[in-house]
Amino acid sequence: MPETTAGEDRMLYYSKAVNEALDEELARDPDVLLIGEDIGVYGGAFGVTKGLYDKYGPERIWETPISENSIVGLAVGAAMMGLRPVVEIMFMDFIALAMDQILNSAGKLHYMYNGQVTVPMVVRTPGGAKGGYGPSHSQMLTNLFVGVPGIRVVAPSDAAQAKGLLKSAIRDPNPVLFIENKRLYPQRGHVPPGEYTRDLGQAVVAAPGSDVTIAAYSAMVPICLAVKQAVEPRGISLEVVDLVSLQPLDMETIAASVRKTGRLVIAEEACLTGGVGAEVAARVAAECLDALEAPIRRVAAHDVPVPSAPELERVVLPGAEDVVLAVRDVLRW
Amino acid sequence: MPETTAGEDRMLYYSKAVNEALDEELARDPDVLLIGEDIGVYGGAFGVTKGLYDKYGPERIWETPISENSIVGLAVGAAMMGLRPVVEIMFMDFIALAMDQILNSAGKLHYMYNGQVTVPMVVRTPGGAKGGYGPSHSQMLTNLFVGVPGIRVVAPSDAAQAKGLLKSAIRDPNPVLFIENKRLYPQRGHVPPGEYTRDLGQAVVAAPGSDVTIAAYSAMVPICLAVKQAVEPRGISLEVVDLVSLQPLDMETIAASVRKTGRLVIAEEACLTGGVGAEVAARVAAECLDALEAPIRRVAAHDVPVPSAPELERVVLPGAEDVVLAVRDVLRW
Amino acid sequence: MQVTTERLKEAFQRMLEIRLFEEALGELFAKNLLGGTSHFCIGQEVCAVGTVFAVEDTDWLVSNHRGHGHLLARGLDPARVMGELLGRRNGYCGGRGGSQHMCAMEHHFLGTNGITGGGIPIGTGAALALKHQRRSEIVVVFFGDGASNQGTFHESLNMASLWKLPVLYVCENNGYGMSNPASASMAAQTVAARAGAYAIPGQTCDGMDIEAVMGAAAEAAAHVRAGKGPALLELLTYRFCGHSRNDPRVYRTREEEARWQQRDGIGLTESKLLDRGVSPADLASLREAAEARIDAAVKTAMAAPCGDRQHALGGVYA
Amino acid sequence: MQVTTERLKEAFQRMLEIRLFEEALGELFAKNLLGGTSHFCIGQEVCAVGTVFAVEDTDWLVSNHRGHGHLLARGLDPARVMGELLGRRNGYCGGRGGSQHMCAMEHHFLGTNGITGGGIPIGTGAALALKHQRRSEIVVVFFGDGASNQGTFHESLNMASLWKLPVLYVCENNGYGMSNPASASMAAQTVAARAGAYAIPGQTCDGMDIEAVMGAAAEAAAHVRAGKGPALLELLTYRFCGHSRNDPRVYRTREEEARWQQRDGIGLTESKLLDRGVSPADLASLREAAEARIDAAVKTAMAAPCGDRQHALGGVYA
Ligand SMILES: Cc1ncc(C[n+]2csc(CCOP(=O)(O)OP(=O)(O)O)c2C)c(N)n1
Ligand SMILES: Cc1ncc(C[n+]2csc(CCOP(=O)(O)OP(=O)(O)O)c2C)c(N)n1
Ligand SMILES: [Mg+2]
Ligand SMILES: [Mg+2]
Repeated sequence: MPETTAGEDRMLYYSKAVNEALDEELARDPDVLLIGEDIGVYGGAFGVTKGLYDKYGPERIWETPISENSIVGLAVGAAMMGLRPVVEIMFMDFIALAMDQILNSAGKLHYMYNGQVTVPMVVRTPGGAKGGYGPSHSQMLTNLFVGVPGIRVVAPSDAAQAKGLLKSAIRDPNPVLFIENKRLYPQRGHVPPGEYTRDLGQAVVAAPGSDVTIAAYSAMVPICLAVKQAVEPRGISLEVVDLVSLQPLDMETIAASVRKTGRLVIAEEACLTGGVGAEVAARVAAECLDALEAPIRRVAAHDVPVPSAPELERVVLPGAEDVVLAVRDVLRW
Repeated sequence: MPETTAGEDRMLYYSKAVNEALDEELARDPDVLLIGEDIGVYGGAFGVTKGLYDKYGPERIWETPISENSIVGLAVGAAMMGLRPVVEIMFMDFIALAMDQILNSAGKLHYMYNGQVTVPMVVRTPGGAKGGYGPSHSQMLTNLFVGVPGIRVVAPSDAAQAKGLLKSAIRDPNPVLFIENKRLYPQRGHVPPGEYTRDLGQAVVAAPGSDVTIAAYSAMVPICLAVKQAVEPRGISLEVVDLVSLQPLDMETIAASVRKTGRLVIAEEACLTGGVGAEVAARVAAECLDALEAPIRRVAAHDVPVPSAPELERVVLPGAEDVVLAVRDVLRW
Repeated sequence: MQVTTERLKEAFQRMLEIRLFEEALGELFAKNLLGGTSHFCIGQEVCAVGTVFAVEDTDWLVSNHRGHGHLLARGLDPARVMGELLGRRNGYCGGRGGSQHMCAMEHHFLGTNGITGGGIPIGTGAALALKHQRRSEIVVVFFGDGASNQGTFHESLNMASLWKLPVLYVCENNGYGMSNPASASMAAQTVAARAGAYAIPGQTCDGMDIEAVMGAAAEAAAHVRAGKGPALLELLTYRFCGHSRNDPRVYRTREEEARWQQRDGIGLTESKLLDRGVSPADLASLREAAEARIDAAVKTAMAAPCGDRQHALGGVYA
Repeated sequence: MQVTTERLKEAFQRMLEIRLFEEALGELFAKNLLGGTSHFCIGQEVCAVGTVFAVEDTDWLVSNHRGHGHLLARGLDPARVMGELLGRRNGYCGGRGGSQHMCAMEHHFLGTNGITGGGIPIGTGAALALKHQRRSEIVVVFFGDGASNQGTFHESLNMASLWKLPVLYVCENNGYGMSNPASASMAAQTVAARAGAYAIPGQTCDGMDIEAVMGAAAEAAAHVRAGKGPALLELLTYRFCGHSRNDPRVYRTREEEARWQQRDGIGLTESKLLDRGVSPADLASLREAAEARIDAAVKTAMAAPCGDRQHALGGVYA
């Protein structure tokens, strides 16, 4: 993985940006541990932890057997004792195995133990499809977590965010689900030099515009940015809002954009039904009904398992054309 | 549990209605099995399977060790072989342990194995709070399942529905999540005599009205019906739509009601964020924006773990007053 | 392990307190002064007290749904434990947690847990933290025979053994997981027999004999504290009460119950004390002290206020 | 078990087919004609063929992520297996499932499974169904050393033993779960050592010796078929390839690989056949037949069309 470094202006792979955040936090704080499968010499299924085992050794990098629920449970226990464990779940699909510890332990302990403990842990996991991994290795399971109180959920869409947000997530006193993306790993982006963090709860206007707001997260953001470029010549100005934080939702930023444009499209890679998009739509419809000049359109995966054949996968997942159609829809109104 | 039986007009406890459905289906079809913890002589934590072990014995009632994920996995395997297992998960909170087998097996196999298998299984589980069970025994976790393709989700609100729907669920070729409710178990309702089933995918207008549509499910339905009665004297006419089916949503019935009343309140016991209410609101806002005379209001639990003290629990969960406030809100518009 | 008579008297009083506490709780339930449910450990007091007394006060405890004994054995204030059960502001978790979700960090008590098997990985993770921090404490994780069938038992014991974590797994085998007899839930005859699969020591011990439990627990704790990795201690016991509120106990016979009740650990301890020459009057005053303590606790708890709206809704995030 | 020379020749050809199939697949990957990833069983062919050949064709198979060998050993059409991998309509699941989610009910093949440990309870449930239906077939569940650390292993083996279900658990211990050495993932030295925790027979067998595997599998299957409950068979083997596409195998040495390659099960079978007097010419013709079969399969699969939009979106519900 060669990296171009031009003075301060660094272009890093998204996966490398995550790696840097881990590296810096491991160096900074001896309480930070990594826990997960094949994160040692192998460097993780997607190479995200590469080099860290050599650098920090088994006292900091706990490579585990295949035992997802207990791995997350371990992190909960370690976090209660003051450590800052960062768990890697190799594919987001496998997080279902750890749902109990996330829902019934991580998200609840601080509240139900009345503030006696905090649970400063991070669960990192790549969601999304990447052309042929099939039904158990391709899901963007954000739908499962929008209804889990007590955890934060962030989903960075580029390298700079990935690094800054992960550092913030590790320092946050709450359990954070940190959703990476297999399709973003090999994408490069500008990463500021040195130390920086990013606000965990804040949406970002990725590109300003005036006609339609597109709210998106993770790998849908670059797709929406491309759509913005593509429709600009036709005189259509899209404002792309990167949600960044799925829990809590930054309704202020979203609502401000919708009040400006009067039209909203929400784009996500998760299944349509019960998704982040539903929550955003419900809130916008409740808070900005007066500002809406057209019904909200949601762009998402079909409510279908992600098939293995790339040709079929493309049909099931949302793409640029779907975003374009939705934009056309809300403008035609 | 004494039951009043006046000729054909039977008043049954909700729990007994579920029991009758199980009994009748066990008697009708030798392929029906029950699988779960303490469902034998004990009759289940809420007495729902009482008497069935004595009647059908260990060949039909498989009482298991405490192993939720594998129990659901067993049911998947048995269903693939043509049986019709009905799993009991003692409290809905524990279903998180079985999330993997529900999400990655039950919901996917029919599709991903290209129709070679069907997975005719039911997972029955009581959701909801009942005054003091605490954070790990009180959740209405519908939020976790609205985004799981391949499964059906139903949540009966009274005894008659419970019986008819469970019989349909058992006969359905798909995996069905059948959500019971601890607070409904001891409530009695008219149950038609003899054999009957209910449509798994259909919402029901529980009480017609003209001013505001209230869409609710499970234990919120009787609460909303009581609110209807309470506000009637003030000249407010509520139409209570019992969603019944959460996956798929019967949008036709919901939309027809909203088009009639122009106002929608959605009431559920699950956490507000990412709930069924969000999906209903998003769809109504997309499909009936023109018909809406006020923003949609969602009534739901606060995004907080359910505390143990009943006094605190009451604050966190939605009640009749919250429904009334929401109705006032949409009418004041 | 030689248990001094002084220590045995303390244990006796503590066990009495636990029993009286739960009997008082039973009365509150009967008067409908409590909601929800609760799991009594009546009959199992020896396990809690014997184990907790055998380890250091700074060692960390992780408990399950049946935790009142563990909480009181560790020396928590009964008034605050009762307050928690009653949902009062003075409870250890301000009434948010209740019986199955009670934590007391000041007592190194990492919490009871309503998810069967849920505490096992959490305790294992706490042990990982102790090892990482090179601390000398150990973690004691309590769970039941039923819980030993959960996947987390397998996963956690395996990891703890691989990494030689300082954790002592204590299984209170009371013969039933709710209504399910251990013989119908475990293919192996004992929980300790499963230790071999993780290459750790596993021992079965009479859970009604306080000296035996203290001895076995002290030995197992010493192994763990010496850095030799986890150990599994199975205590054979019995709950004299139902699994939870309103359990008619159809799954077992009154004869079986009577047989076990003859070996009531509190009674056995009393005999031991008499054998050691403690006078009946001494024992009576221990009993009175226990009664007074629990009576006062119930009164204090009943008088405590409940939390308000803000307490119900705040504090989900740190 | 006496394996006839005829049968051994069949097994030899089948193992060759599996290896050639995966080598062909490797070429397709190299040419970027396939998406996603795939787990090769090169080196482990003896496990698949030895086990599957030792049971009845009507017995049910449950496989894991490394299932090509199991699929082909059972006699599935290589063109349709390849079609599935290539995402074609002729694939056993019409391209929906791919390598890790392939099912062939007509062959009593209940599916490969992308969730490590996910197939174990499913196979156990299938065995429950067979028992309920009083059928004579058994279920064989394949999984790896890594999977044996999942909670489902513990939960499922326990239930299968309690209920004496007709299921044979076959663990292909190839020494690694992805990059993680078995010694770092299992506290016990062997997977078979865990059988005792479930009171079932557990046996470790040389997974490179086809006769040994067929013998051990036949014996274990006979135990299971006789209604004596489940059995656990551990086959010691090695994957000569990486875990999946693009695995640089930094977690093991080239020397270790070379040592194992000297005991390549296909080579050992060839020697056995020569020892039994089968001529080199005979062996060459078996090899040619295998090559022809796989070549044809690749061609057929490559020529098959992909599914359309309706195929992608339909059929979620029955
Ligand atoms: C995950 C989960 N499954 C089921 C239950 C319901 N439940 C509570 S206690 C219990 C029995 C536990 O048995 P055991 O571990 O032997 O402890 P004991 O109750 O005998 O002390 C069950 C089934 C639960 N609380 N959590
Ligand atoms: C639940 C889950 N966790 C992790 C993975 C990623 N993964 C796929 S195969 C594998 C290793 C499995 O090891 P083993 O069971 O020994 O089988 P082998 O690959 O050696 O054949 C891992 C970790 C997965 N697919 N599912
Ligand atoms: Mg027990
Ligand atoms: Mg392996």
